[in-house]
Amino acid sequence: MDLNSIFSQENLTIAKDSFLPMVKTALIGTIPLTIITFIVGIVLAFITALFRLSGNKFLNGIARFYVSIIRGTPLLVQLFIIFYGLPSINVTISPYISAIIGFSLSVGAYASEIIRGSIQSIDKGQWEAASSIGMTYNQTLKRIIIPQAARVSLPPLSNTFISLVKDTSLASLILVTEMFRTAQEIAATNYKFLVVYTEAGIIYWIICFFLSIIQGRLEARVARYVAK
Amino acid sequence: MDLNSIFSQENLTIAKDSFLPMVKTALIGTIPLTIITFIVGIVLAFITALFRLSGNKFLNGIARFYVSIIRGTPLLVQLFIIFYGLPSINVTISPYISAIIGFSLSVGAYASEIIRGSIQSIDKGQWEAASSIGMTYNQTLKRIIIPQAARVSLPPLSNTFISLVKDTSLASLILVTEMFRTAQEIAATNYKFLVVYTEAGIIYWIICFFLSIIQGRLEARVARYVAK
Amino acid sequence: GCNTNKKEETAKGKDLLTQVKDSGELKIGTEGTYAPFTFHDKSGKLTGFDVDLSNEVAKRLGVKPKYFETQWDAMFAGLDAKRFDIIANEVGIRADREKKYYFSDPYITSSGALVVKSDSKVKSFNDIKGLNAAQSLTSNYGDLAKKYGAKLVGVEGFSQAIQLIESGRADATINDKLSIQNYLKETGDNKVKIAALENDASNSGFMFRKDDDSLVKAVNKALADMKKDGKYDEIVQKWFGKDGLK
Amino acid sequence: MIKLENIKKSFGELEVLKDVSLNVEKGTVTAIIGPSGSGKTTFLRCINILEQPTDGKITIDEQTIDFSNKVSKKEIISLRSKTGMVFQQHHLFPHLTALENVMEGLVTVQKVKKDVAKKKAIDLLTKVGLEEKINLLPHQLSGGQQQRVGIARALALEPTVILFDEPTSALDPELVQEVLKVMKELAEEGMTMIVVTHEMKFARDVADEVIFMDGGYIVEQGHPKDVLEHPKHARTKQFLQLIQ
Amino acid sequence: MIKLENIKKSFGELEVLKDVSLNVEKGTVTAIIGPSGSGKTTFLRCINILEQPTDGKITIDEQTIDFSNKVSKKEIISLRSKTGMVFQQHHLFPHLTALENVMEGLVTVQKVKKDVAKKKAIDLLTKVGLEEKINLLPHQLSGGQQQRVGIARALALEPTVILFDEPTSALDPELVQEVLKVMKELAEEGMTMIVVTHEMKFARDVADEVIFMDGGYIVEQGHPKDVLEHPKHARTKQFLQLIQ
Ligand SMILES: Nc1ncnc2c1ncn2[C@@H]1O[C@H](COP(=O)(O)OP(=O)(O)OP(=O)(O)O)[C@@H](O)[C@H]1O
Ligand SMILES: Nc1ncnc2c1ncn2[C@@H]1O[C@H](COP(=O)(O)OP(=O)(O)OP(=O)(O)O)[C@@H](O)[C@H]1O
Ligand SMILES: [Mg+2]
Ligand SMILES: [Mg+2]
Repeated sequence: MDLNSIFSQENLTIAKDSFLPMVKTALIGTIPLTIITFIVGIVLAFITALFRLSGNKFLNGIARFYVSIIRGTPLLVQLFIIFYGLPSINVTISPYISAIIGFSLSVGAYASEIIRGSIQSIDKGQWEAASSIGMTYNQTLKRIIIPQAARVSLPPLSNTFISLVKDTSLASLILVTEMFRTAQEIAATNYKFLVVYTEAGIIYWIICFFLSIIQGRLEARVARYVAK
Repeated sequence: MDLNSIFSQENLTIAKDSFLPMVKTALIGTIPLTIITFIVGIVLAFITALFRLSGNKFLNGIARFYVSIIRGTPLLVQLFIIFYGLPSINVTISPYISAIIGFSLSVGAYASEIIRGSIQSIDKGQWEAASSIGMTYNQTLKRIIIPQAARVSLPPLSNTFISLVKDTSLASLILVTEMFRTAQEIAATNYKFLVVYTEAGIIYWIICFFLSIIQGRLEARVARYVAK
Repeated sequence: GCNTNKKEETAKGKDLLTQVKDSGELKIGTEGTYAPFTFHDKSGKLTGFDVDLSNEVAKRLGVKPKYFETQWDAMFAGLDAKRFDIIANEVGIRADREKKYYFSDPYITSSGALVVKSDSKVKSFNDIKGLNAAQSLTSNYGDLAKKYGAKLVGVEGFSQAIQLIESGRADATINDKLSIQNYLKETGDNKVKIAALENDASNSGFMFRKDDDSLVKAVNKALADMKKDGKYDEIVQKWFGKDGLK
Repeated sequence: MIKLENIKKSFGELEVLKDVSLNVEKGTVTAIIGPSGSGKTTFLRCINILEQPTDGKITIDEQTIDFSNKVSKKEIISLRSKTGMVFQQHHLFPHLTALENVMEGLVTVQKVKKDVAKKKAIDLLTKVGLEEKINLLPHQLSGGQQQRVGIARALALEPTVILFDEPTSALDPELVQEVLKVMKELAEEGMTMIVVTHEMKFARDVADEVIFMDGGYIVEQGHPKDVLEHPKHARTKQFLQLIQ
Repeated sequence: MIKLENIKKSFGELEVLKDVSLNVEKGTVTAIIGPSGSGKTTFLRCINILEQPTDGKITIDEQTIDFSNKVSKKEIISLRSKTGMVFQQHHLFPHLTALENVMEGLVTVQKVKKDVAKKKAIDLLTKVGLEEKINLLPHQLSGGQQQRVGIARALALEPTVILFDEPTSALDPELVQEVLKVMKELAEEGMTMIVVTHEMKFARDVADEVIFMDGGYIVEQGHPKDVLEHPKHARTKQFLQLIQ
């Protein structure tokens, strides 16, 4: 084989035929799963970050343990335990919910470190200024710190989001339909794994490319109040 | 089933029997692969970061494209293309080398952004002070900027390293023996995939735990010259 | 100068069989996770029916077997990319596969078996209409389940399919009779049972790239010889007992 | 009356305020001077209870907190509401406009209606000479303007006393005067102020009392003329020589 | 002789230096004063060619660069080696000790042997009064000490002229004098110096010439007495009033 054979008529036809099915499961599977998971994950991350920042040793300990477990073990194993393991203690969760739980836990752990870092990066003077005009911890967090931390954490959070798009390909392991599953199914019938997977890769890349354009826009917007 | 059955005699025996084989492939497969890949990847990341920082549009363009491709497509697809795709243009690379190339390219892309960020985070005044005593770009980079950037980039680079440990589980796809493959083999014989995968997860976690202790030590060391 | 030129020409023209013999090894792709055909024993050694069989074939070709273990999709990609010469993985001989690959003569005939929960009312293949069947992408049996009107849920492997049935998330799975029997024997699992056996048996064989058929012919010859001199029966008996393939 | 009695503050081993007592009359300006590290900032922060004193008593407007006892959050918040603080670095909220910075405490803490708060904030910003800048973000303002917004922000909550921590020392020299001018006007209106400063001219002209701190103690205090021109203690003399 | 002729510098649309010419005699001290944003820092940076002038000529020690032509890197490096720079923020290398900071240029740029460089660096640090601090890291030093290390670092390469950009304006008031003292000693030893400063006493006592810059031009220049006490231009007068 040579370069010509990669772009052979046959391969091009296969790529053409598999394009629509893959885009379809990307739209109904991958993208909604990514978005829902990300939102749930961010909420979780935020709570975890607050636990880490709180003086409370117990909450801090829980948060540390959670983050350590999630970051220290493969996502695949986590999904397996949620989907196949929990039924043995009589907790049976549907595939889609399992996927949301699994990926959210993952996003929650990774993003919590980003959020914690961004909150800590805000000058202590902001806390003191807020305190000096009588604002409470919660008020300061909500009105002063988070708006500023959001700006700091936006780029790394976007990266987490983009990684998540690709990680959702693991969802097929627990019976959720997403794009990579479709690629596998197509390849299992025409045995052109390389062609079909490469095509899937390109579609992922396009999705990520658009996401990073949105990321750029968002960053520019949030940066409005920052001195050059 | 219930909680008791999870810790049944049978499961404990399985866990005990599979422990040594898994630790063995972790030691001869996972860990060396991770270390070698990380070193090669960092070198690549460093070059890419310099390309991105150089005024040269062409080099900058190459670096951007590389990073975008690697970050936008699943690692699985990248490994497939390197190992199963390249032979069709008569480039046949051995499994181990393919793995090193694939994972290094991945580390290179992710870490290059970290390194670039850390270099840019160093106060411009450092460049100017170095320039004002006649140091060239390369001298400044080597003697002034990198020692400081290293400190900034150590925590995120450690995270990349820890992620890599788990990502190497994909290496079995291209015929490289590593720990997760061993887990799969064992599970295929005793059909206790949940027990065995969980055990693998725990071993990954232990490895990551030790790595993060080392990370902590390193960070403390590099931080020596920084004001509290 | 002339001499080397000639050598290169012949090297190019060498058929697959000669290449294998010259290199002294037969490169075999297999999953290594499909008992009892290809899997690892307690000591971690690769073994199984397909493995024993291909060992014997290699011996008769006068070369050493060399195994490359990976998962299903990578196995096909690996054959295409000439990472190995044959696949020994209980691959069913099917028309769609024959379009792209060569197969050896069949070396085993087996049939599909329907597995359901022990207390299930399903008694025959016809009963799975409208039910959820847990099937892996890679098996031949997904199509069969579809034919009987089941809805497919895709799983990674047989163990996962069983787990889904036991936790009530799937109603049935169809798989190779031999493989299921092995599972029941190994685990003593009594939460699932075989509800029905398929009438039509299907054949499996070694799979080859469609380059040239020299290796296919040689392997077929080796298989025929094994059947003649009793070695084949010996291997069958070792794995499936006296009347395992009946 | 503001009354600080035997204030002590340690950070771990480090005793920063060793024993500081001070009375400040309503409507007076107290200037605090002293070398770097002598505890001036820490002292102000203790009055604002941004740092909780290790020991001592603070009384403002009849409310007393005795830090030798356990102190409740509520007490702290109540006492703190009687003080306003202007920092060396302005610490304005960078994502809010000048107007929003001044309104923030009114709306969020005092739950004043938005339009009422807005009117008051505009008045205060006009008072510090920024009526034309109310809709700009902090980074669009010069250092002197930023500091004046900071003063307006502290004034908004109508504190009994305003604490200034070197409000001009981070400013370009030609911006210093505009801030001092606003402070002088405040003093003339009868605002009670405690000002840590290195601006000797301001201390001399505006302060009713000057305090010289060193090593966690008040070393010398009295009328500006006396302390600045005829210091009694050797350390005061030495310090005044250094900075003039 | 240092000769700056018709220096112009724009950042995009913004013309920061409009046309600045200046001669500096060997062994003299030139003080530059002026409001914030007037281009003082930019002017110094142009002399050090940290910013390349848009137009104009710079001559130091016989070497001339004409920025209306294309300028090679080599020329820039050669001219720059004749100048040393002390920054407002010290910009010491935080990972190197005081000694290593001073040695860095000698060893890396001038390829001086390590032991020779070390001897020289110790001498210079002794000269600025830091013989006991040579092995400390920058963050272990006070602001005044840091700035003195910065001066030693600039001196190490034996430049023809040293440029100071507000070397004391980031310092606590009582640390200012120790830095000015070192600068005064340098001036007395005959070092050629150009100093942007707001320390009027220093300018009056030490400088041979004072330059007042505003809006990208030199508005007034002359003997310190004349410029500081009897300024001719309204803008100079106004500025001097503001900062005193
Ligand atoms: N949060 C803290 N933890 C530990 N030490 C502290 C803390 N805050 C201040 N200090 C120490 O307390 C001492 C006094 O500091 P403080 O800031 O009150 O001095 P200052 O008189 O305001 O000095 P300056 O003129 O430099 O602002 C210093 O030695 C300082 O390092
Ligand atoms: N790199 C740059 N890019 C764009 N504008 C710049 C740059 N450097 C300086 N300027 C602008 O040039 C003008 C003069 O700045 P410069 O720093 O030279 O003033 P200065 O007289 O040193 O002021 P200060 O007393 O505040 O240090 C300012 O308006 C500044 O914003
Ligand atoms: Mg202070
Ligand atoms: Mg300047």
